[in-house]
Amino acid sequence: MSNAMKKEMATPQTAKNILAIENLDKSFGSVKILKDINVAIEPGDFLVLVGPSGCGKSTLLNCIAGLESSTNGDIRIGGRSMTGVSPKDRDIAMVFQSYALYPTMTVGKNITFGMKVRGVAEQEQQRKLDEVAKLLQIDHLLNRKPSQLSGGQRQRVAMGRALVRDPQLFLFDEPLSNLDAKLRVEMRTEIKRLHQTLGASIVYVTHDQIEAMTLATKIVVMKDGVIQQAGTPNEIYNQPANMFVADFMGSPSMNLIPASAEKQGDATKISITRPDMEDIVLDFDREIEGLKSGKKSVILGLRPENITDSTNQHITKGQIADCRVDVVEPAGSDTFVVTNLAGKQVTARLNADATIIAGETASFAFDLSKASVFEPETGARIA
Amino acid sequence: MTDHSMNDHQLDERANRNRLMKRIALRLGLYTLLILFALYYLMPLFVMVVTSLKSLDEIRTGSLLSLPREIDFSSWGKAWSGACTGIQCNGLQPYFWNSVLLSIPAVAISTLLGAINGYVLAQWRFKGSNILFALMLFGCFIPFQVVLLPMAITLGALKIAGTIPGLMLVHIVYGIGFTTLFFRNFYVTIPQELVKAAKVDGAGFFRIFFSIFLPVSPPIIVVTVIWQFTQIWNDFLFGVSFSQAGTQPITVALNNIVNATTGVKEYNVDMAAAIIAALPTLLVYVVAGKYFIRGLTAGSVKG
Amino acid sequence: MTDWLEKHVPKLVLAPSLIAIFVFVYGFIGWTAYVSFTKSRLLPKYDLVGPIQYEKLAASPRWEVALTNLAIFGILFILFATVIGLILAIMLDQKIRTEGPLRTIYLYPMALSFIVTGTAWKWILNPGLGIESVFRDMGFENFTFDWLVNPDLAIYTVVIAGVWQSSGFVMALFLAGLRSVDGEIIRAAMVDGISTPRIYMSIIIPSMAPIFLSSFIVLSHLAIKSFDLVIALTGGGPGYATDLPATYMYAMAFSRGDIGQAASSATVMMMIVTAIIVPYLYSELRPRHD
Amino acid sequence: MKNMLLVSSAFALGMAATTAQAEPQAEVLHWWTSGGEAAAVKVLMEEFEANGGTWTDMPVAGGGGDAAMTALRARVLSGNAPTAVQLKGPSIQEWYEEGALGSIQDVAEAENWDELLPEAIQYHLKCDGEYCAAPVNIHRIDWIWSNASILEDAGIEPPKTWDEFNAAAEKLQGMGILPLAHGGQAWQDATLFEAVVVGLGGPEFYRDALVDLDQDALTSETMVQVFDQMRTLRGYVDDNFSGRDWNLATAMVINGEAAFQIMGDWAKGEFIAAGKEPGEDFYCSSPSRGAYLYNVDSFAFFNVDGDDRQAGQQLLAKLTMGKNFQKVFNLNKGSIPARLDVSMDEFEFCGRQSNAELGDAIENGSLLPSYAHGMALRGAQAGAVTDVVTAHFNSDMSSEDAVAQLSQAVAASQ
Repeated sequence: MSNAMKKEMATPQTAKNILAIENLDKSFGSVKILKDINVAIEPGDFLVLVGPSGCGKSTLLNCIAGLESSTNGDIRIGGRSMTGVSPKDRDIAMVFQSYALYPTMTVGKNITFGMKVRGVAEQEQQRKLDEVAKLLQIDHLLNRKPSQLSGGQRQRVAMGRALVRDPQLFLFDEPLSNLDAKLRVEMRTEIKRLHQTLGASIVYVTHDQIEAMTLATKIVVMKDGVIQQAGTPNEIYNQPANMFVADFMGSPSMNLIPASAEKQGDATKISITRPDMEDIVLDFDREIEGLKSGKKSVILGLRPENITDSTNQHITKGQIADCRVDVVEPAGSDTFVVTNLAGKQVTARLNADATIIAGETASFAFDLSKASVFEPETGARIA
Repeated sequence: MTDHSMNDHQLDERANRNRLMKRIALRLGLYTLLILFALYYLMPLFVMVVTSLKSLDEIRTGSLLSLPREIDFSSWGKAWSGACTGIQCNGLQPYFWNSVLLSIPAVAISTLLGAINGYVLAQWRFKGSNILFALMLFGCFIPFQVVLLPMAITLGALKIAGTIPGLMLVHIVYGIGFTTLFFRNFYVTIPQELVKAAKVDGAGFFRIFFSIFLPVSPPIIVVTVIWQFTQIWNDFLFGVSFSQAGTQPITVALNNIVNATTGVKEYNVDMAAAIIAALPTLLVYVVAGKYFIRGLTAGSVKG
Repeated sequence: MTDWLEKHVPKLVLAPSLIAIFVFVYGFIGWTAYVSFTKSRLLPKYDLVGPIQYEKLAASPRWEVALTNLAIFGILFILFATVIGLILAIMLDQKIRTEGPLRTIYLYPMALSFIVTGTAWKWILNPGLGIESVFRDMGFENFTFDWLVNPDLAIYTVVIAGVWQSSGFVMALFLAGLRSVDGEIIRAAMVDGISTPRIYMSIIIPSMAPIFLSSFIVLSHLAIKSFDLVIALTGGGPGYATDLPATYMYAMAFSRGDIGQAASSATVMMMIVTAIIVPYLYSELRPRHD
Repeated sequence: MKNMLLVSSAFALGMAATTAQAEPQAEVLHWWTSGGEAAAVKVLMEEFEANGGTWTDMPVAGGGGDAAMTALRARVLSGNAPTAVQLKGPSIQEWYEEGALGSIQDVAEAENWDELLPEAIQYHLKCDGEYCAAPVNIHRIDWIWSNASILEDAGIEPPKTWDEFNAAAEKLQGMGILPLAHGGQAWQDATLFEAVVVGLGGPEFYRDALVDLDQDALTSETMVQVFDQMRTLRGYVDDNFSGRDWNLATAMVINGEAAFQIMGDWAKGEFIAAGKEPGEDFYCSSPSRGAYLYNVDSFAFFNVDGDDRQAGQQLLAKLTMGKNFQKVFNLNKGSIPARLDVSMDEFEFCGRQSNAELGDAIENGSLLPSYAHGMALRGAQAGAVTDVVTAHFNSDMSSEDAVAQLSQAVAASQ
C-alpha cells in the first residue's frame, strides 16, 4: 500500500526528474547490498551519496551507470527507464576514484576516446577537446601520457573526459580521495564552480561529509544499503533523522549525551546526570514525540557550536551550567573544549580568545534551540 | 686531552679503513661466488661447444673437457645440412623450418587466447569464474605422458593426426593454462575502473581489450611468448608422437641424429646439431632476457 | 539478441578454451582412470577387470623405487632450486656491474631441452670422462665424484642437473620480486641501523611469500613432470635406481606394452599432483579482502 | 571457431595428399638413423623408387626403438598407421593380436619365402600362418669382441667359453689391463646376461628359461650359477661403466683401454669406422658353444587404406627380401642376410663366421631368439626379467635373491 502510494507520488514528478530511482534492490547471492532505494533529483541538482565504506553508495552509483545490474526496481534517467540499457546508451559520464585514465593513450586521446568510439566526426572531436582543455586549463598537457602527470592534473583529465561527453548526468565516484589535503580543497572548489557554470546534474559519491556538505544541493546518507536520510545539506545538518546521521555528518561530530526528559505541566525539562557534580537541568521548548507525561530516557544531540563559553556576549538563549574542563584544543579560529557529561566526552566550541584552563571548572552556555532529541533504543529522531 | 683526540682520530681512520677493507673483501667474495656459479651454469654449454669443434679422432682419444687442438667447423655444416636423420641426409635444415612453422602460430594463438582468457578472468568476472580459472590452471600440471594415447585417438577422430595443425592444437591446448595464468595475474593488477570508464565511454568487450588492455600488455606478452616458445620449440614427446614424415619438428630430427642406436656415433656433429637446435631459444633468452625479468616484475609474480 | 550477446560475450570468449580444457585435460584424466581398471596391453581395451593394475603397482619394487625417488628428488630439487635461485637473485641485486650477462648465463639453461644437454651432462658427471677425471689429471689423485654410477647416489646427480636447469628461472622470479619491494621500507630499516643481511632476512624475504609460493608450484610441477631429465642423464639407471613415476609410466606404456599398468601409475601420479596443487589453488583463489 | 578452421584446413590438406598419387606409396617408420644405417636403408628406398614407388621416410631414433614405438602407438590410435614399421620378434604377434597388421602372404608365396628363410625365423614373421612381416637381416648378439694386440701381448686366444673368458680376464687383470668394456644400461646388462645363460646353460636351458619362462629353469641351480658369473663379470668392469653408451665401450676396446666387449655385431661398424681390420686388429668369438642368439629386424605391414599404399606394401615386402638389398644392407649394417641363398663373398671375416655358425646352429637346433633384443619375450615379460638382471648387476644382491626375485617378477608379469 505504502509502496504504491510512493510510486503514485513519484510518477508525476518523473517528467521533471533527471534521475529517479524507485524501489531499487541489489543483492549478491544472499547478501543484500542495497535495500529499497528511492531517490529522485531534478536537473541542475548536485546529489551527494555519502556514508561509511561498505554502505553501498558506490554500488548504487554503479547501478545508475549500468555497470552493475540491480535485482529489483527501476532507474530512470531523463524519464527513460534504464532497465537493460548498457552504460554507453545511458547518456552519462563518469569520473573514477583512480581516474581510470587509459595508460597507453595521451591525454588528448584519453579525452576523445569516447567520441571516437561513438563515431563523432574528427573536427567535432577536436573542437570539443580544445573547449574542454581550455576550460580545465590542461591544453598544454594534451600530448603527455597519464604517467607523466601529477595527481591533480590526472584528476582534471578525468573530468575532461567526462565533460566532452556533455551528458544528461555526471557521475563522480570519490574523485578527490586520492589527492592530498590541499589539492582536494582546491579541486572541490573547482568542481563546485564547474557545477555552477555548467548547470550540470551530478551524482557524487564520497565518504567525506565535508565534501558532501560543501558541494551538495541534495544529500543522501546511507548505511548498510539503506538510505538513512535524504535532504538538503541544511536539513541533514540541523535535523538529522537519526543518531547515525547526526554522528556521521559534521566535524567535530554532534555530541550525543544520554539524558532524561520530563514533562512538567506544559514545560519540558531535560536533565543530564553527573556522578561527581550536580545534575544539569535544561529547558526544552519543543514537543518530544511519545512524551505526553512523566519521565523518559532520551539521547540529547547537541552540536559543539551549541555549547559555548558562558561569557560570550552573543549568547541570547543559552542556559548556563558549570563543567570540568578535561582538554583544551585551540584550532586557530575556534577553541574546542572537551568535557565529560553523563560519562560521555562532550565537545564544546568556544571563541578563540576564550580563556579556559584544562583541569579547572568553567561555566558553559547550552543552546537547545537547535538540539535534536533521539530515542535511545531505535536512534530515531523524536524532537 | 690532545693525545686522546689524536687517538680517537686515528682509531676512526683505522675503523674506516677496516670497514673499507671489509667492503672490498665482501665485494670480492661476491664476484667470486657469482663467477663460480656462472661456471657451473656454463659448463655443459662449454662441453658442447668444445666437442662440436673437435675432430672425431680427437674426441675418441682425448679428454672430453679439454680444448680442441685444432678448431674444426665442419661438423656444424654437416649438422645443418648434411647429417643423416634417416635415409635423407639433409641435416636439421628441413626440420628447422617445420619447427618454425609450428611454433610461431602456436605461440601466437596460445598467447592471444591466454590474453583474452586472462582479460575475462581478471576483469569480467562472473559467478564461478574463479573455479573455472582453477580448473584451467590444474591443466598446467598434468604430466604429458598421460595424455599421449587419448590425444592420439582424439586427433585421429578430428582427422588432423600427423599434421602440423594437429600438433599445433596439442601445444595450444596444453599451453592455455600457463598463458591464461600469466595474463590473468597481470591483468588483476589493473584497476577495474579502467573497464568501467571505457564502458561508460561506449567501448565494448573487444574494443576495451584491443585498445586499452593489449597496449599495456607488452611486458607480460614477452614473458608468455618466451615461455611458450621455449616449451613448444623444445618439445619432443608431442613432436614425436603426433607428427609424421614431413611434419616432424627439429627435436625429433635432433633425436634421430643424437640417439642413433646401432651405428657409428659422431659426437662432434651431435653437439653441433644440439646447439643449432637450441639456437632460437637461446637467442630469445639472450635478446629478451632483460624484458623477461621486467615482465615478471610487472605483475605476473603477484597473486 | 544483441543485448544478450553483449552480456554473455565474456563467457562465450572463454568457452572454446574451457571446452578444450575439459576434453583434453579432464576427459583424458577420466579416460586414463578408466583404462587403469582394464587389462590393456599394447593398445587400450575397455573391458573392466577391477583394481588388479593397482595391486600389481603396489607389489612392484620398481614403482616403490620410483615413488621414493620422487620424494627425494622432489624435496631436494625444490629446496636447492629455491635456495640457489634466491641466493643468486640477492647477489645480483647488489648493483653488480655485469648483471646483464650474468643473468643471461644463469637463465639460459631454461632455454635448452635435455635432449640437447643430456649428453653433455652425462659426460661431465661420468667419473671416467668428466669432473673426476679432470681433477685427477690436475693431480688430485683421490678426488672422487662418482655419483652417476652409484645406484644409491645417482638420483642426486639428477638433482644437480635439474637444479642447473631450473634455478635460473627461480632466480628471475625472485629478482623480479626484489625489484618490486618497496624501497621506502628498506630505507626506513637502514635509517634504523639494521644491517643489510638482517634487512634481507627479516624484511625483504618474508615480503616475498607469494613468490615462494609461485616458484614452489612451478618447481613441483617440473619435479612431477621430470622425464627427459632422467631419460637423458641416466636412462633410469643404474638398474632402475633413478626411475621416477613419469619414466615408469612411460616405460610401461610404450616400451613394455602394458597400458593398463601405465594408466594405473598415471592415475596415482595425478592424485599426487592433486594433493599438491589443490591446496595451492584454493589459497590462491579464495576471495580476498584488499 | 579457430579449431574448426584448423580442422577443415587440415582436412583439405589430407584430401589433396591422398588423391594426388596412384603409384605405390610407402611411409616407413624405422630407427636406423646413423650414417651407416641410413646408407643401408637407402638402398631399399632407391630400389623402391626405381620400381615406381614413392618412399616417405619416417625415422624416429632413441632408446632402442622406444621413441619409435611411442610414435607408432599414437599413429595407430589415431587411425593413421604408417605403411611399414620396423618391428621384430613377439611384438609382431602382439600388434597382430590387436588387429593392426595386414597380410603379405601373396608376395611371400610368390617369392617362395618358406624356402629361403630359416624356420626359426619364419616363426617370427608369420601371423596365424600368414606372413605379415618381411625380414631384413640377422644380427648375432652373443659376440665377444677383443682387441687383437692386447690378446697377443698377453698370449691369450679369443675365448670360446665363459671359463676361458674368466681365465683370460684374470690374467689381464694381473697385468693391469681392464678385461671388459661395458656400458651400464639396462639393455646392455641384459645382453651380457643372455650370453651367460646360453653359454653356461646351453640351448635347452636358454629356451626353457628365457623363451618359455619355465619356473623350474628360472629357479634352477644353473640360474644361480648364471648370476654368479654375472657377479664375476661385474668384477671385470671398470667403475665408470654406468650409463655408458655401447659405442663408447667399443671405443675402449678399439683404443686398447680394455680387452673385451660383449655386444651384438653392430659393434663391428665402430671398429671398421676406426680403420680396424676384422680378424687382424680385432677378433670376434662367441661363448655360446655352438648356439646362436639372433635378432632379426623386419618390416611389419599395418592395415592401411588406399590402393597406392597397399601396393606400396606389396612392393616393399618383395624388395626387402630381394637378394641385392639383403646383401647391400647387411654389408653396411654389420649383420648377415636373413635369406640363406645370398653369396657371402663380399662380407668380411666376422660376417662370414657369423653366417657359417648360423648354418651350424640351424642344423643343431640351437638357433635361439635374443631375449635382450626383444626376440624371445613380450615387452612386459622381457622388462620384468631385465629389471631383476640390471638390479642384480648394479647392486650387491646375492645370486639366490636374484633368482627368487626373477621367478617372482616373471610370475607377476604373466
